[in-house]
Amino acid sequence: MAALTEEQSMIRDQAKSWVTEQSPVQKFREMRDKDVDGSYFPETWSAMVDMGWTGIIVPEQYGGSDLGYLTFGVILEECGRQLTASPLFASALAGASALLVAGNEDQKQAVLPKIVDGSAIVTLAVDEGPRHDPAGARLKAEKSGDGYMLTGDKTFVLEGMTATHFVVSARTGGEGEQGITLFLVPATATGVSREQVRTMDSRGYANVHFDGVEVGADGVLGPVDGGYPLLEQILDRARAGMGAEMLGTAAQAFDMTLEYLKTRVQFGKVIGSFQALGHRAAMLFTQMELARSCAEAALQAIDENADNVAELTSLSKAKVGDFLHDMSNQLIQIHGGIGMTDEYDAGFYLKRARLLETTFGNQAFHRNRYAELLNF
Amino acid sequence: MAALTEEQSMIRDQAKSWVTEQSPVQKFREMRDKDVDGSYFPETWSAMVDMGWTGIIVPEQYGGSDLGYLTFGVILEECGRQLTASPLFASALAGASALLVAGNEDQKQAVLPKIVDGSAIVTLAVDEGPRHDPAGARLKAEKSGDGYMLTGDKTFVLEGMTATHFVVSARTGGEGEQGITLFLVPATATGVSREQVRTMDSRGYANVHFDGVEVGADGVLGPVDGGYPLLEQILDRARAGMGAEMLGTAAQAFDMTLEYLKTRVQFGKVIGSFQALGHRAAMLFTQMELARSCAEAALQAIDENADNVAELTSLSKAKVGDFLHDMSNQLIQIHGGIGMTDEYDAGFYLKRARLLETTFGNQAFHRNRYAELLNF
Amino acid sequence: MANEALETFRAEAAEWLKNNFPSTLAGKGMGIEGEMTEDTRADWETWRQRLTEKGWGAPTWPKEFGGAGLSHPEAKVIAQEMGKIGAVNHIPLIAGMGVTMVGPTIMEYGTDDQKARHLPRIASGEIRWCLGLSEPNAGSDLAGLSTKAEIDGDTFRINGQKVWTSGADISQWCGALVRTDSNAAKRDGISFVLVPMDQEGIETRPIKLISGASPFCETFFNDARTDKSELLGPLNQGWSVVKRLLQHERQSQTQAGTPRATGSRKSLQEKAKDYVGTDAMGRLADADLRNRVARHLMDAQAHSLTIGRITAEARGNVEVSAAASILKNSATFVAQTRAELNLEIAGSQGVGWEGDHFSAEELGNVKDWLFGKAMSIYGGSFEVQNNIISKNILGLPETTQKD
Amino acid sequence: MANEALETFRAEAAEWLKNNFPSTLAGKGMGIEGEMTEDTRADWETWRQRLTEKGWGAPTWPKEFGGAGLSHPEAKVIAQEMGKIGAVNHIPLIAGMGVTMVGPTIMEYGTDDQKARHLPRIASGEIRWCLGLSEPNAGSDLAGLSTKAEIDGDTFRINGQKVWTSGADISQWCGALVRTDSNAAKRDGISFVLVPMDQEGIETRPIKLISGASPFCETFFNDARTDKSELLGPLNQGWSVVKRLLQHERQSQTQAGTPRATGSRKSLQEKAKDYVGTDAMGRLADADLRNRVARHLMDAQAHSLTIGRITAEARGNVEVSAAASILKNSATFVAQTRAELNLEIAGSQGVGWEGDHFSAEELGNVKDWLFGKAMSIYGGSFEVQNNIISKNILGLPETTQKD
Repeated sequence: MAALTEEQSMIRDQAKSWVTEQSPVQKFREMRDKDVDGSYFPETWSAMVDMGWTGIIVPEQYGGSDLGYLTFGVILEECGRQLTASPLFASALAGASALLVAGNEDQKQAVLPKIVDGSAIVTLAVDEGPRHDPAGARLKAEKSGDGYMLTGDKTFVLEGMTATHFVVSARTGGEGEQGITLFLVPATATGVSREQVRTMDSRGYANVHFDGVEVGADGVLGPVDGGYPLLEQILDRARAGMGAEMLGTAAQAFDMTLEYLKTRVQFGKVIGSFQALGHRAAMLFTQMELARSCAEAALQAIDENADNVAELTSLSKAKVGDFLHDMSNQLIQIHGGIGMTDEYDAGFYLKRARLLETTFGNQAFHRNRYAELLNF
Repeated sequence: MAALTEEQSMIRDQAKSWVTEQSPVQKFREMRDKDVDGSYFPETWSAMVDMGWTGIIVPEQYGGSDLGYLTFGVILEECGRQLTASPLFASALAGASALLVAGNEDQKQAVLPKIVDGSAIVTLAVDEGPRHDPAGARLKAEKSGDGYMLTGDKTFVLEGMTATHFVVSARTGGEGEQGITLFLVPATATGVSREQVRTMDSRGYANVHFDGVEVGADGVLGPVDGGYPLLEQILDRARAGMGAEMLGTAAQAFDMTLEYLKTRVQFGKVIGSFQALGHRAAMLFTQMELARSCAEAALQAIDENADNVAELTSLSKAKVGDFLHDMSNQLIQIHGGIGMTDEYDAGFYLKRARLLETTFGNQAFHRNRYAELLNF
Repeated sequence: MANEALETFRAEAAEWLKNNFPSTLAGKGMGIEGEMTEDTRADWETWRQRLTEKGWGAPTWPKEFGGAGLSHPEAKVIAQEMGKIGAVNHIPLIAGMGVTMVGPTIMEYGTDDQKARHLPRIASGEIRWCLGLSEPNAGSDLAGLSTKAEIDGDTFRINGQKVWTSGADISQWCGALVRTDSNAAKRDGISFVLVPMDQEGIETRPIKLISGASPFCETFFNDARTDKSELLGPLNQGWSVVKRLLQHERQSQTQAGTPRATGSRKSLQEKAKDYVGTDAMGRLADADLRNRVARHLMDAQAHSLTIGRITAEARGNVEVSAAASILKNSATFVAQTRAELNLEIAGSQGVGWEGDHFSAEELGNVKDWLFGKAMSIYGGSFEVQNNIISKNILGLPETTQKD
Repeated sequence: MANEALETFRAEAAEWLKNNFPSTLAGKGMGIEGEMTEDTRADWETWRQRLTEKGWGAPTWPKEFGGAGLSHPEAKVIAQEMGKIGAVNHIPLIAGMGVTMVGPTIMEYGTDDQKARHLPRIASGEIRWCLGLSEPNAGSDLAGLSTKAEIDGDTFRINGQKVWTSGADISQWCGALVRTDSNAAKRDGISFVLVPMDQEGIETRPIKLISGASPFCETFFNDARTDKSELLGPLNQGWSVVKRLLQHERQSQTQAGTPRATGSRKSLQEKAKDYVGTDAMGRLADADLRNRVARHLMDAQAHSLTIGRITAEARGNVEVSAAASILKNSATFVAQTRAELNLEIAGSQGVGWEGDHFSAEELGNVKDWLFGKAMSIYGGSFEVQNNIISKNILGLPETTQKD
């Protein structure tokens, strides 16, 4: 485990000041109150593209800066702090990862530059039921001419309303982990339809229906029937990235709480002087430091192509998830009544916390997976 | 759920004053330091017999007072408070329960009066491996003449060194829950041998070996091959009784801790005035009140022959076990250095706690069982 | 009362309910804010009148004050029989804080005149009451309040601001804690007054909560008035009155953790199996979740048993028992854990806000989860209850924090 | 140092170890009290001398003080290479508190004379040090000590009682915190003195612990003497010295939670499978236990990663980092949880005290579990660390409790 490099620290500082000044949580509130189409402001997205954030993990030959996942994590963490709404995570991290892991040269050349310039928004369409289950794909892909015809539904697709492409896991045969194939499907393809799913965190989730959608052979990502191991790699990159965003959201909740502990007066004293609350803050801080190590380790393992990426990713998603869960509850509890009001921001963090926990496997999913990876 | 009756309250008061005056924890220390044979003082046992404690759950026709399990729990709780060493639990509760549940009239008449007068010490010999597993009996009982021949080992038998009879679960056929038969085997039978198991709580555990032990037809308790449901009933009575003992041990640990919080001065203040410790005490007290309800409910359900005895017993063993676990750790933690010394009594409670947790299924065992009973 | 007499009473109650409960209301609740839908409004009113005639709106209250003078076991029988046919006694809901908190306190501290004027109209559900206790700068520190009441002729003149006044915008009366002596020590200059809400000097402003609902208000007193005869308890001794009132509040919250209070018909474990599925051994497929569901169900059962035990030990009178703080924290823990599990079990179906994609139960679970976060804050926060337990029950010395 | 240079160093270290480590000691530890068995005593002594010549007893100390003047990464390489061949650097063990705590503090606060006299004999393992800090009536409240040292000619005359002096009965020197000004404020009248143990005025009495071992003593000072030149740091400023010393202590305890420190060769999950068995899906048969083992392994890994991260961020210098309190509590939690799991996994084999019925590992686990309960008490208790984090790191206002 290395400390952040100077370049990464610089990027953190830049990200922090842009997010704080240009996209603070008030902006998120504005988006929610106005019920903005697509659930983010187009100008936020353009600004991110201009700052080069969409190319962080993309190699230079496709227009990116190839700075790696740990660097991307630094940016996602800052966005997570202010709940900045954009398809950055969905497309420039998860979508780009799909191309990097499973795409052939033609596919990379065709799509990655567009992810970088923001003209393409590529998102994962994996789950079909309420619980994360990457091996449970039932969406059918049948041979049709040179390509395939896709029929079925995907749910809980992040930024699904504004996506230009879906990375779809489909069943071409077998069951469970066998017989899954990945496809890259343009949102404009005939037979694709979608509807917004209104989640409590006001993020842009959608259900996507595939009604006999024809996909050419050039739309197959990776080997036919052998897509599952690639899907897991893609998901682990997405999960690790989400770990960084979750850490940011939780860290901001911690900072808000700490500030409140220092300023709120009750019984004639600043409440942070009550030992029970002081110790609680100390324990949350300890939990945060441990969570941070896990989040960074998972991202760094991806950058180093280490063989324990899966283990570290599940560690990150579970430990950061636990911290986010506890911290979001304590954010409300310690703020008391004011934290219960919609006027105050605490509720945003609480609601977002549960969405982030749920997406791509909650803590229970990853604890079970961790035990399986360790063979017990 | 009823409150204790006046009679039960009176018995509690009597038990409390006898235990506190005649068998306080110093007596346990003396027993340990002297390494007393059988791990209890004979005079303690005689006194209990004289007070009628050995007959509490035994019907009057067999010499008992038939006051029921909840009443017995009151006594066990007080004994648990001072770690009073005796075969009271093993014989007058667990052993007597075996006869009551599985014995025929002849067997009851032959053994129960002796349990009551203290001349017989009947104990359960169920487990064979390190983990509680009542369906896992492998000790073999083969047909031999009118009766059976027993071959195999039992481990972790409570008061096994002084027992006069063992209630043995043996395999007469089948596997798992099928094909188990219960036997009543005198400790003097040819082929029975035993050795002391020195546990950290200095209680009288033993391993018992059965080397071709002949048992007559009159030694079969309950139906051949159909002993498992009876065994579970017997165990539930033992577990529920143990819940009461555990509650007493934990309650005493709480009282010791509360007293220390009120008297120990640090930083110029009584440490109980530090809010973090005050709240910890409040939460332990809350846990204790909840645990007490579970312990009493399980005993009362047995008295009322309710149909949810198994569920309530697992609830009791798990919830009281959790409280005892946490409380025994906090007993040491809050006492600090003094609690770590052998000279102080805290270590006795910590060590006893883990033994009680382990015996007849630990918290994990009973949480798993509870879920199974609730069919999920 | 002997068991036999109770069973006779049960039969009579069942018979009366059969004849008087409007079947159109069977299985219908009133929602968090006590609203009723248009099509059943008339039936609810009929039902209210019949309950009132019978004195069953507040069955344990004396008959002269609109109750039925029943014992606690009898009241429990009525509730059980109502449960069997899906009936709800909605008077405690439409009376706001009247039946559960204000009424019992008036019963204890009120003058004969106050009892006669206020209690029957609470028991009948005609008058909704709110409580003006908390203030913006004095959350858990109730005694730090600054709303002032000055004597002005035959009236109190009240100025200040209250917050978290539940249903202030729809209540007719308010029980308010006010400062009547600014020079006395914090707790010695406080009085409890009953204030009519329908007057110019009072303005209410609903607070939108994170759950989207607005059951509470900010309430502004601007030269508001109430008659001197509406002083409850002695002048400047309101602190004792409110302490008692809060005991009633804690007591009313201890039931939250019991399964019946959750309102769902399907058990948690059945719902979990529906969403998550089972493994080869019939166990919940998510082993980690199964474990926590088991722990929760055990906690819930332990809580129920404890209510039962303490009730029995107190011979039916636990309302102001010392155990209320324990039960409040335990109830809160159980209810909040259940709310979290409801969300987790449903996965991506458990995080919805609106729309057809989610079932009414799924959306309701989210709102309940959010609203339920307040349980450990109001009525004496989790931390305040622990202070009370530590000091009042365990006798530990005062910390820097006062209750 | 570049990676390449470090790899060259690694090769040299491995080569030296191959030629100098007595193979008879491979895989042998020293036990909690640093004892050695008779048959290997001579080999341990040879090994000590060779380590001392190389300066590897305290490899990061300057050469003039008996160290090897190495960087932290180099020292880590040595430890790694030793680990590969089952070698242990036993000098920090036989030096008691010398290498880990007293030495670094003398390095910082000592006079040239003190450094020259004391440090080399610590680095060589010739002198064992103990620490006289705690007193019977001042557990976590270190500054409340009352052992007095009065200047008497060229010496300090010391009277009082210390407790929890680790290995006092087998140590040659003691670093003691004493009161040198009874009139000053609590923390302003304290000095730190180095005291030879071999004198009439000192009596030690081992304390038997709940684990049965006696690694600590009560130590009585009865007109004990030490030369005035043995004052470490300025007179009456011993509080700063000991604060620094305790930072070194916390740092030395942060490693406890890492898997390597537990000493067992088999992983926890493998041991669990041995005792508990697996179900049809290859999972640990006890689903509840499996869950907690997974959580524990994750906590342990998170702790290891955090040590790594903080070490990297501090560029190799974490000894006195602000993170020490976090790491101490985390290390303690991980180690104590593991000890509990070791017992639980082994069921009735996990609760033994003595006898053939239990394996040496099973009995050792019980003793480790019991002894490990002290981890959250000594070196600044769990609660004291939380006070430090809350006040010094988070900047929350002083509570009623001072650190």
